[in-house]
Amino acid sequence: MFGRILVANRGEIAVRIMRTAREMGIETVAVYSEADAGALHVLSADQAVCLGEPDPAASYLNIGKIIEAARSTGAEAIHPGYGFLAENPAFARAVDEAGLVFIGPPAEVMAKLGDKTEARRLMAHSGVPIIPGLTEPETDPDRLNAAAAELGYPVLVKAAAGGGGKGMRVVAAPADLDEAARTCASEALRAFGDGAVYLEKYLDRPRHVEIQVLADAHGHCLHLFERECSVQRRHQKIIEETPSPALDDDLRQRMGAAAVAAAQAAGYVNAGTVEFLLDQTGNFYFLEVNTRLQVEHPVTEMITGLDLVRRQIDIAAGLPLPFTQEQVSRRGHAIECRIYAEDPANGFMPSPGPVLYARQPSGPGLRYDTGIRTGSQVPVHYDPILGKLIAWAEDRPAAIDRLIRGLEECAVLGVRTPVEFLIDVLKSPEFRAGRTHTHFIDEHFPSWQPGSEENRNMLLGFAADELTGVKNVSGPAAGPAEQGWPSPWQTLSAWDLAR
Amino acid sequence: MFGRILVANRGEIAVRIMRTAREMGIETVAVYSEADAGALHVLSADQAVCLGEPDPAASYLNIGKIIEAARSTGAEAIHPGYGFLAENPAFARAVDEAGLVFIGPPAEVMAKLGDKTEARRLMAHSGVPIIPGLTEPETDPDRLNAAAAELGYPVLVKAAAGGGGKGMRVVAAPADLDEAARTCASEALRAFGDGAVYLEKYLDRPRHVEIQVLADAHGHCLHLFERECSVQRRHQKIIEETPSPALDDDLRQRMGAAAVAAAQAAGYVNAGTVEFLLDQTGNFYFLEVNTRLQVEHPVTEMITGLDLVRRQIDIAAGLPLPFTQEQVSRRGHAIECRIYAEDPANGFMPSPGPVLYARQPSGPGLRYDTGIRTGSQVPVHYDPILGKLIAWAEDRPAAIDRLIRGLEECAVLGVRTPVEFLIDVLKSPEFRAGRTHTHFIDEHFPSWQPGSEENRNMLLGFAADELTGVKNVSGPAAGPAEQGWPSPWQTLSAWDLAR
Amino acid sequence: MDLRVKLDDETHEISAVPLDSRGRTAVDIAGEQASLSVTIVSPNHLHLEVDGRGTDIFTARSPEGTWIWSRGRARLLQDADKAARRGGNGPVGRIPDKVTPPTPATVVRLMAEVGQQVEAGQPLVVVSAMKMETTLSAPYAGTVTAVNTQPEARVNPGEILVEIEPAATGGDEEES
Amino acid sequence: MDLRVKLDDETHEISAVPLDSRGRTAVDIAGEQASLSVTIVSPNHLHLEVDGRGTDIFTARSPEGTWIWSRGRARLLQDADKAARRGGNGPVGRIPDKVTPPTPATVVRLMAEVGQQVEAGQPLVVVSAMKMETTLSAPYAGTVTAVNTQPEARVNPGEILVEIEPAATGGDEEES
Repeated sequence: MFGRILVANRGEIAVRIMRTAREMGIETVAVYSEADAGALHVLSADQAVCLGEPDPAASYLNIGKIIEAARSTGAEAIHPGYGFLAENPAFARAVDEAGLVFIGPPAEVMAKLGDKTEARRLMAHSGVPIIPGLTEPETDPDRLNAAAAELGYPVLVKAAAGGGGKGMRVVAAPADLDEAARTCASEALRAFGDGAVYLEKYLDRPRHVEIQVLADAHGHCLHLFERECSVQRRHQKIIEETPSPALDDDLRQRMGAAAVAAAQAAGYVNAGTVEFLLDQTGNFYFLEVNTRLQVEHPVTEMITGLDLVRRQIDIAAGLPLPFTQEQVSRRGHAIECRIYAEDPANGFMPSPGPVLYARQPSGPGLRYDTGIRTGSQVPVHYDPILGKLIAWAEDRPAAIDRLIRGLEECAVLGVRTPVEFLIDVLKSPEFRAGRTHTHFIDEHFPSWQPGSEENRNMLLGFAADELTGVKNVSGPAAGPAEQGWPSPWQTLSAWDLAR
Repeated sequence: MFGRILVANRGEIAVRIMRTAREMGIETVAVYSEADAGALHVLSADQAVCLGEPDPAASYLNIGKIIEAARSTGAEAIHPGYGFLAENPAFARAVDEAGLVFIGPPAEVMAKLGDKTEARRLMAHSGVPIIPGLTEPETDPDRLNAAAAELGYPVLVKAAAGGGGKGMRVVAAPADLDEAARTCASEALRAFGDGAVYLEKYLDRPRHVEIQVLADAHGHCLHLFERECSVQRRHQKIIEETPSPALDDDLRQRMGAAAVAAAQAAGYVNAGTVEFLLDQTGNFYFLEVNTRLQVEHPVTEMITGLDLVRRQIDIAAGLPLPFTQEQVSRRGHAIECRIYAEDPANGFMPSPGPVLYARQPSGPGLRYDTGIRTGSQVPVHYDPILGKLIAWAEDRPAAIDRLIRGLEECAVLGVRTPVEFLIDVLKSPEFRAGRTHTHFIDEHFPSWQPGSEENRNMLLGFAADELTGVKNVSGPAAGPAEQGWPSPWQTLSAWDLAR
Repeated sequence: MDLRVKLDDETHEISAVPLDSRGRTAVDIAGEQASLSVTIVSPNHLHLEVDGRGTDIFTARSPEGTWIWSRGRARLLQDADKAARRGGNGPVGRIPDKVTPPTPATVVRLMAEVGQQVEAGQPLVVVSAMKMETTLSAPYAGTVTAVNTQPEARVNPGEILVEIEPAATGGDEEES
Repeated sequence: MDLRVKLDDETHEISAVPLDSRGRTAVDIAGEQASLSVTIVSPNHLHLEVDGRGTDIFTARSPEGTWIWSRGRARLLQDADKAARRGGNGPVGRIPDKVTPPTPATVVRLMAEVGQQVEAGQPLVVVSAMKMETTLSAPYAGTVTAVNTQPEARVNPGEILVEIEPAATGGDEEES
């Protein structure tokens, strides 16, 4: 087993990976940009290496600097997390060539699956159902127009190298196709270094259902059931759950088998996710393979009792999977929601800035994976995820109630967050009934605005905050404290003791 | 279902019960003594009623005041937690007579099982194996001496009304019997209002293994497997786990069946625990029934996926159990350790006082049930439990490693705690090997003293704390801040923003 | 104490008597009375008892106002009189009716040049922030009078990237 | 900065140069050097980089000294010079060699009377705190000269409940 690993990521996922590594007796190395000095993932590591300027190209996307950091600290393996270089075959190859272990699939498998058109061809040949559409990238506007006309509008423009909802545009009419293709290509070039795009038939209100797979280096491949990730905004998942309310045991078994077939066709090794769209009649279509740990992996951990990061590290170290498909069981229901720095009342626009106060929800059946703390900065340069709250319970209604309880304990002040939007979604009859699909938010919450339930308490809270003034003692408030005391931070404890 | 319940307890267990109640849509009423104004359980409730002076007799043990609090707030049911009135049949009867629902077994069942000698007789008649000893309470010193001589030393003096390790004394030689019986009777009278004691044969290094049972009011009774609670100090459990390293499936099935038989013999309803001693040859003996939620119930919740407080409330509301014995499954391994305000280097002496700083461990597979926060007072009047840290994982070694990681993230400053003692126990080869028994601590850690592993970091931390002086900005430290700034608490946020 | 407090787009009149020695007060919000008891749990955490019901409040002060949290919902509240003095004109985070980025961003593409006639809603600039592209469109029809940026430039909210003279009135675009 | 710091029962000599603008310093503990970089994470939370290795430290000051936490282990550290001036004589929480309760407690039973001869280790008083009884025994053999309490009395650490004149020396028990 490795003695030391480098985590080439930031935020909640870096912290989460380091926790498992520590439990396995493996030392951790953090990397960080100048925008992340003092960030939680830096505090969580045994060693930390500053990569340079905030710009991702100079830091978290800089392959050379990251490999040099691993070398200089004596790390033996690199975990890429999700995003950044996680699905970049050139990075996996460079790690390999540096004599280090990449904790993820082999570079060539990643390259094959990362090219969405090649992946579609591979799946089609392996008997995995695919969505009708182009099987080759296309940049010529005329040929794109012709292909779209043949498929019939609406169509989906997708970046060949895309993922995580990035680099995707729905086009409803021919007039919008050119600009959509250009924007999509430009985003893809900037985000993934590859501007190739292709077209797909657009399905009407499908569900997004994905299957987690695990494959070791000894030919052993199994699945860990599904995750339903239909609730999305701007094509990005915000609520994920397992089991899916739409699957029965037969469909679950068939989708699981298709995912294992897809992984085996690609020669997959390590943890991966096979994404499908599930239409309203129970047909499922291959979407893509995410060749990395997913943001939403915790719901699978909660219902199977497995630690996916531990499994990833074990597989990367060459160990065989210690269980068979038959020994994997699921129990209960788990739901995750993502908490970004964003304004749900304003098109989910990012809301970077300082976190003035953060409080973690806690309690039985709740898990909060976060990368921030009071005093953190949410930099403008990166994906603004703050954390993920996961609830698991005996059944779906109890898991929903628990997640609402957790969100009602969750406080992040200073930046806007979707916490109250999420509470409203979870409380809605449509969500409770499990009738989710990828246009759920557009259909049921098209122009959500915050409610006024707590306005009276907020006004009273504002008055109480003004009335109490300087806050330096615990206990019943007693009017504003006098001004000009020296250094209450330092002597608070002593005052407390003296009361 | 109830619209509002009163929780007749304090600390971590009151907070934990309120969390489940909130998820069930049930409002909560806290009660508290003057020593607990501002305590976490008071902040967690929808309403709070002050019972009066800190003395338990005037507050948490005062039946009349608690029932009056339930009446005045419109609570329909009372959850007693553990300790205080949880096993007091007079309380259960008074709740019943006030037209309220007691969330626990019927008073007469509690009375029958609470009298340890009567419980032993009942079990003996129902074919549940019992430890040799007196079946009647005895106060006459001569007759106690004669009975002890007949059983053979060492013997155990036990309070008939005792529980939770309170009111128990091991006596190795005849000369010590009188004083032990007197102390035990005096403690029992003060703690439980009943000074009756009896004698039992003392087993050599047995394991403490208990079975969780659930029984509804419709004749349905099942068990939720075992908890091993052998690691004890001063006869009180400090580390509990499930499954027990000592049980195989056959023994587990037999002990489970014996526990269900014991519960059914007593006409038990609600959640309860049948405690056994397991000797080194695999024989088990009935110890007692705890007619309440146990401190260590979370380990059972973690491996079965059930919420025991939800089950208790459902049963009290008259609902049938929604699953059968066959539908209950266990998976993985869970370990809990208790964190008290106590000094493990000094006979586990209580260490009351102010909590100057508290930080919760967190992360995948960890649960921290706590009743304290920065600024809490640990009063001298009550059991000094601060919280419980629970880890669950794929298997026992992974759960141990995870629990150590959690303890290494757990900070409570201002009072002494056993955190580092627990780390040392969990790291010991004997614990790792699962060779635990009720004298484990006495045998392997007879005069534990804190190690010096972190001394250098602590000295550097002290120096850093002195060098940084007043702490009012986040980010790299830069020499002591100037003195005399007005109200940094209030303006911290603004300064932070301005940087 | 009398306060005029801005919450979302409404202003609320609040008056309160000073706290007594046990942290109690009476508060009047637009004529509605509440009896309030306040416990300072930590510098950012107040516990209120409002007419006998307990609730937690988290607070954090910033130059724009005070963030107040209640049961999962958070708002930036402002002292309306102070906000007026500062010239503040509404909550943070709304898209202004000028061609300016909503967050610090990088210019990806320019689709406007000086002298060009533009329609309301016509895309003018594409900016990128946090890996997401946003198109800034013309807030009204008119003639482009200045383009103050270029591709790859780092731009901030408030910077007018494209200035437009409205078609009908011919007024100063700075006041539109 | 030079410090003499008491940790458990040992005194350590520490000298450190002031922090530079990036929070770095050099520290010498009993002749051993460390390069240290300090980040203030919150008022009670420091992050140290010690010779390139990161570690979290939590701190809390109290009248008796400063609590310092490192990786699950916590100690009350004291400035040895200040402690000497205050007359402090050792860490908190140890049983004194006097007949005094270890924590605030209630007297349950008295087993000593004035004039009585007692052996070292002989039980004299049973007190109860937090539902747990503790027996206070004679720290040395001697004669009971005073009993300063009674059953049901609330007593505190430092109060001498039973005074004993040592058997052999006849000295003052206050100095034993």
